[in-house]
Amino acid sequence: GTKEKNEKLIVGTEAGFAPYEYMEGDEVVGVDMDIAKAIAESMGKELEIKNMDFDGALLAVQNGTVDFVAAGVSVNEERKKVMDFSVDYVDSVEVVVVNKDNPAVADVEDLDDKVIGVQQGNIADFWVEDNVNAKEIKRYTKFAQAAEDLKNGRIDCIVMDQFPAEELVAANQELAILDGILFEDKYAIAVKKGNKELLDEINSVIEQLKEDGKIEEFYANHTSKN
Amino acid sequence: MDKFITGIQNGYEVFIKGVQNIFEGFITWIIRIYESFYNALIPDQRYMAYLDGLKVTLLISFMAILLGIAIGVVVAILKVASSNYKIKWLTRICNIYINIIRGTPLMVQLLIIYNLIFNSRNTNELVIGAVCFGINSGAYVAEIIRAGIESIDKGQMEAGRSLGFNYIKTMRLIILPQAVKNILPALGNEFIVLIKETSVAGVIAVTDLTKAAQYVGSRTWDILPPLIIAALCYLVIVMGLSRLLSVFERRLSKGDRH
Amino acid sequence: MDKFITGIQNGYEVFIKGVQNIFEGFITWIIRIYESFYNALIPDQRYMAYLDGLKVTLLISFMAILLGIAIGVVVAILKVASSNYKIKWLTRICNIYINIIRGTPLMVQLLIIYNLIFNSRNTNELVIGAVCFGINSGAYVAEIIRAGIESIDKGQMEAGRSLGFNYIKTMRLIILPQAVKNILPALGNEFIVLIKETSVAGVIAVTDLTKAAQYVGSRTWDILPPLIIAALCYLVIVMGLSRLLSVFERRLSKGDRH
Amino acid sequence: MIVTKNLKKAFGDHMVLKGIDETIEKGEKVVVIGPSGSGKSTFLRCLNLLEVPTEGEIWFEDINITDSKENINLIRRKMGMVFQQFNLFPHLSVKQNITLAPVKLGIMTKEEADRKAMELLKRIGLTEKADAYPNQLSGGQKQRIAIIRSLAMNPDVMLFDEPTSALDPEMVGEVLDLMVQLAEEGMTMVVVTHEMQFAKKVGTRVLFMDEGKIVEQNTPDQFFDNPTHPRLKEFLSKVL
Amino acid sequence: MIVTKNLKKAFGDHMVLKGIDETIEKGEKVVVIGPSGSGKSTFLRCLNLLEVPTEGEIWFEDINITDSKENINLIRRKMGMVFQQFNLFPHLSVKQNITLAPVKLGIMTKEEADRKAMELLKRIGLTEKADAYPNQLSGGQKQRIAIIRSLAMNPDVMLFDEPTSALDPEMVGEVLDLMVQLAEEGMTMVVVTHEMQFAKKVGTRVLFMDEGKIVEQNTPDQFFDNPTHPRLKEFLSKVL
Ligand SMILES: Nc1ncnc2c1ncn2[C@@H]1O[C@H](COP(=O)(O)OP(=O)(O)OP(=O)(O)O)[C@@H](O)[C@H]1O
Ligand SMILES: Nc1ncnc2c1ncn2[C@@H]1O[C@H](COP(=O)(O)OP(=O)(O)OP(=O)(O)O)[C@@H](O)[C@H]1O
Ligand SMILES: [Mg+2]
Ligand SMILES: [Mg+2]
Repeated sequence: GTKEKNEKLIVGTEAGFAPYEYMEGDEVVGVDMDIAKAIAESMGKELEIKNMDFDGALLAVQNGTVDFVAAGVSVNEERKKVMDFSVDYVDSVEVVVVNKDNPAVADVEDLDDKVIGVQQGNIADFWVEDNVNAKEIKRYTKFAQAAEDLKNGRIDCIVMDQFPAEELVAANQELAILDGILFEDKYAIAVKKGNKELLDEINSVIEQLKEDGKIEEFYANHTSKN
Repeated sequence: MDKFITGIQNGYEVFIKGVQNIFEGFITWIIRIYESFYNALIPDQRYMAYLDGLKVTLLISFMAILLGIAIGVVVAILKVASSNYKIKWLTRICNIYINIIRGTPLMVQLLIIYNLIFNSRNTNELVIGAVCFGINSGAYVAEIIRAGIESIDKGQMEAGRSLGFNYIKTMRLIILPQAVKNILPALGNEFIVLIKETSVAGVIAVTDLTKAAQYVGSRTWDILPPLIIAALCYLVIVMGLSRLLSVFERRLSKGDRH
Repeated sequence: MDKFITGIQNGYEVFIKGVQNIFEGFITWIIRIYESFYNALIPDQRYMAYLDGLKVTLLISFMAILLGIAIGVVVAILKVASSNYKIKWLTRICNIYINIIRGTPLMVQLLIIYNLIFNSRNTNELVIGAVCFGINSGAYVAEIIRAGIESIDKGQMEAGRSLGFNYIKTMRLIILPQAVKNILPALGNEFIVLIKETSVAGVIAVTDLTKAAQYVGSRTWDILPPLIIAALCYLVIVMGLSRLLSVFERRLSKGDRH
Repeated sequence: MIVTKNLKKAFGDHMVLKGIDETIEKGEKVVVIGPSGSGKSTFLRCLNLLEVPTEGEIWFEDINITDSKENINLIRRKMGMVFQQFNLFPHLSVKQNITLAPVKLGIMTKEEADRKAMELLKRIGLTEKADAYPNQLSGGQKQRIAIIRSLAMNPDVMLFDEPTSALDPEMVGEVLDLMVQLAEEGMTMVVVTHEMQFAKKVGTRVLFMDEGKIVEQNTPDQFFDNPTHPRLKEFLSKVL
Repeated sequence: MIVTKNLKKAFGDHMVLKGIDETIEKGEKVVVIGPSGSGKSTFLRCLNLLEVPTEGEIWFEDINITDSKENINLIRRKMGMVFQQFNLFPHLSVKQNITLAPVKLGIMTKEEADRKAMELLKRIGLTEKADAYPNQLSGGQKQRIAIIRSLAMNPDVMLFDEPTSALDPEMVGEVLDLMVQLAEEGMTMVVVTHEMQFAKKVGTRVLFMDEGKIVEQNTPDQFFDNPTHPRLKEFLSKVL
């Protein structure tokens, strides 16, 4: 793109995914946002954050409404067809959150025939759909609503990333994370297909951040708070 | 002269090429659109998602209007009676319910009611939706009924009373049978409104038509075609029902003439 | 006798304990509620989230009603004029717009308009919301204006024409000045409706009051208090505006009497 | 038969009846005239408590009907009322309009009421309209049906509030004719009307109301030929 | 002055005027009577094209006004119309009601129109109401204002559609008085009315309409004393 001569760099995200992205007052903050800020800084542009539904953000990057998405986006083949991904900046681990006193799921292998909560369009949504014989998959736009439903027994479990899950159980004594890992994947930043210029920029920033150990620092900043 | 002819020939060729390009562009565009819609409908039996969503939308709307009518009738009767017999606190309670429902967004009500009431895994999502929307609709139905009663000329009440009927009998024998002719079409309309409003049911994890379309979009990475398909479904249903309703209304008012 | 007294004493103690328990339970409950609301409002300056959301809600509603009025006036004029001068295709276009908007859910319209129109990255979220809701509101405003004009007794048009005014002058000098008195309050009402409807703006990356409340809930993992706070904000604004509107309406109709 | 004592009625601050003392004897045909807004309708509607008086008493057949212990619904059965706008029940056929009250109030069986209705319809020559609905009738027909609907309850007194004002001129006659018949049969009647001919012909007494008071009353002859109150003189000069 | 040739008007399938050939000369005062629904209003409203005839021609001052090339707005200025429901403009004061058309149609300056309005108001004794608004007026006052509103345009003919039917009986007189004055000044008038006294007093010709046709017409004396058509006889027997 030669036409891109914008002062602003726009990142799309879904601010219900602490510690990666969450609201503090009227501001969206989090690990992903720190990375996004570093990218904008190195490009000498002003960062603008658009807080939207997760699946909406992935669509927005495809039609150019946002420049890139930093929202704990997992890399998978299906997505690669329609958008380009940066190098991954974190290995994520998907876990199962259940009601502590009254776990409807005993083991991570035991998801068949359960009512499973996921975030719509999230990697867990796809994974559960493809790998589990669920009784029902409940697709939420916000994890908070899913957590509320889990507490109230309307669903049996939530499949989600480990870090947000830890935040979740820290805030809700009624909930617990099951031992064991459901599956692993990697988070990367998504850009519009073919936007090589931006992708290179992002890759170099991420590599630099990794090298400097900044990403761990970001984590520490956002997880120690609760 | 030759030059002139070549000029014309060239011009002609350029023209034809232009037409061809436009035509080809148009064809490609049509094919792309076709593919988009094909993808949004056929693979993985996606059309089933719309059909299921539509079923949920219609069922929720239908059960919600029934619940709304139940609540609305009770509230309207309480309100009319309590204002007639001057029971202030009862009038006030009815008004509080109506004002809260009409003073806050449906979406917010939905989230509050949902999180306040439902605590069991086994509650059917249809029931959840129906209860949330029914509580909302009740306030509107109550106002519809009140308006229907008030639309009856007050000479009717006076004629009834002057013949020696008491208030309740006049209501039952004279006012309500006439009011029903205004109320029924308005209820039909409320049903249509509900069909449209249930499109926000997605926030409480109910997979209605809108949510189904969004889901298909998040699968095909092409959000517009499923949304347009959903919009068409709504349009057909809403306009079809509206037409039915106006036929029904004409019947009713013809009934006056027998 | 002693036994009896002990019995009474025991009973008394049990009673006091029960009262204490209930009282303590009540206190704990109050404290928990207080904490919930405190958490939903104070830490991290969360109240700012509501205020900003409210600002967005009000601004979008306001800009949308302005755009809606612009569209509505044009559509209403085109419709009235084209039906008067028998330009069928123009009437039909106006009707298609109105029917599509009124026949499909706002939420679906919102998603379609957003994805269809806004492909540029630099549009402000307020503009996006205003345009989406404005396009929706235009159809309703057009109907409000049409109804306002039709509510004027047709004797007024006849009186104007019989004095020698042409159609347009009669409209301008006689019908519209009277219609405005019906239209203005209805527009005020449409504004109130818009405030409530913008609560679904969250789906298109606009952080309005409802969305702000949802994200506070995402942070505190306690969904209800922020929603109730948001509901109260809406309630206060909607009921306040309604009251203002009815005062304004009374003024207008008093104006008739001078 | 009807006695009002210091009857007053106010709508909010607006005093519409300013103290009316009047006695109407059995068999009288009292005609009430007066300018628009003078309170004629309000006076009539107070008589059967369609408007509740602000002050004063109304006695009907030696019962104080303004006494809240009295069941007004029972008393109203004895007082027929005819309205300017007819107020037929549009959802019921003519016959049902007539029989509704007698049957539902348990005064007659369905058969008795039907027989009575057909009798009354025959009397006004509208038997063939028994199964018609009100909006298939002309104004004059509607008003005559409204009158016999009241008659079906065998009332002791009939109250008429401008029964011919909403009618086309051609239809006025047929309604007045029916009212004259009723008068001749001895029905006690209180009639608010602008039909001076009717007042002269059947009235036993004419009352002139102005600004909430009855300012003059007399036999029709005296009333129309020797009006004394200036307001009445002015009124008659305009209307006759 | 006005000539109708085979004038027909249908609303959908319903034939309301079934061919009317009539000539109204300058200075005539034509009174139209007839039962409700006979088409009187429709006939009157066709004369200034408020209803567009289905068939036939209307000539006004030697212009075929049914010819679509003619500018009906110019022609209507010469034809005043008075409605049963007055149709004053409620958002304008009395004076503004009267001056609106002359000023906005560029016939008079604001000052001329104001002077003319005050003159006309003086004539009907309502100068003090110049700045009042219509809903501060009684029915009779409204209708008289409506009449002078038309007069302010200096029309050649005045059309009246039951101008006193919506009035309280007390107010009928003042409106009829004004109409009589107009007649005496030589205004050409077409009046639909139920006021037989007025027809007798000022009419130069009375038309009787029934079912969309003019079935009888005559001078008032002949018309009322020697009616020939049976429908007219029946009508008069009921109304007089
Ligand atoms: N329900 C009401 N509320 C307030 N004011 C009323 C009500 N009914 C009547 N009035 C007022 O009381 C006054 C007398 O009204 P009423 O109808 O008795 O007059 P009327 O003599 O019957 O006049 P008309 O000949 O026009 O029928 C009027 O000024 C009227 O506006
Ligand atoms: N705009 C209209 N559309 C359809 N039918 C109409 C319309 N105007 C009048 N009519 C019908 O035409 C017939 C004649 O109406 P018109 O008003 O001319 O009668 P009229 O003689 O003036 O009666 P009235 O004395 O009641 O005013 C009636 O049957 C009426 O229903
Ligand atoms: Mg009255
Ligand atoms: Mg007429």
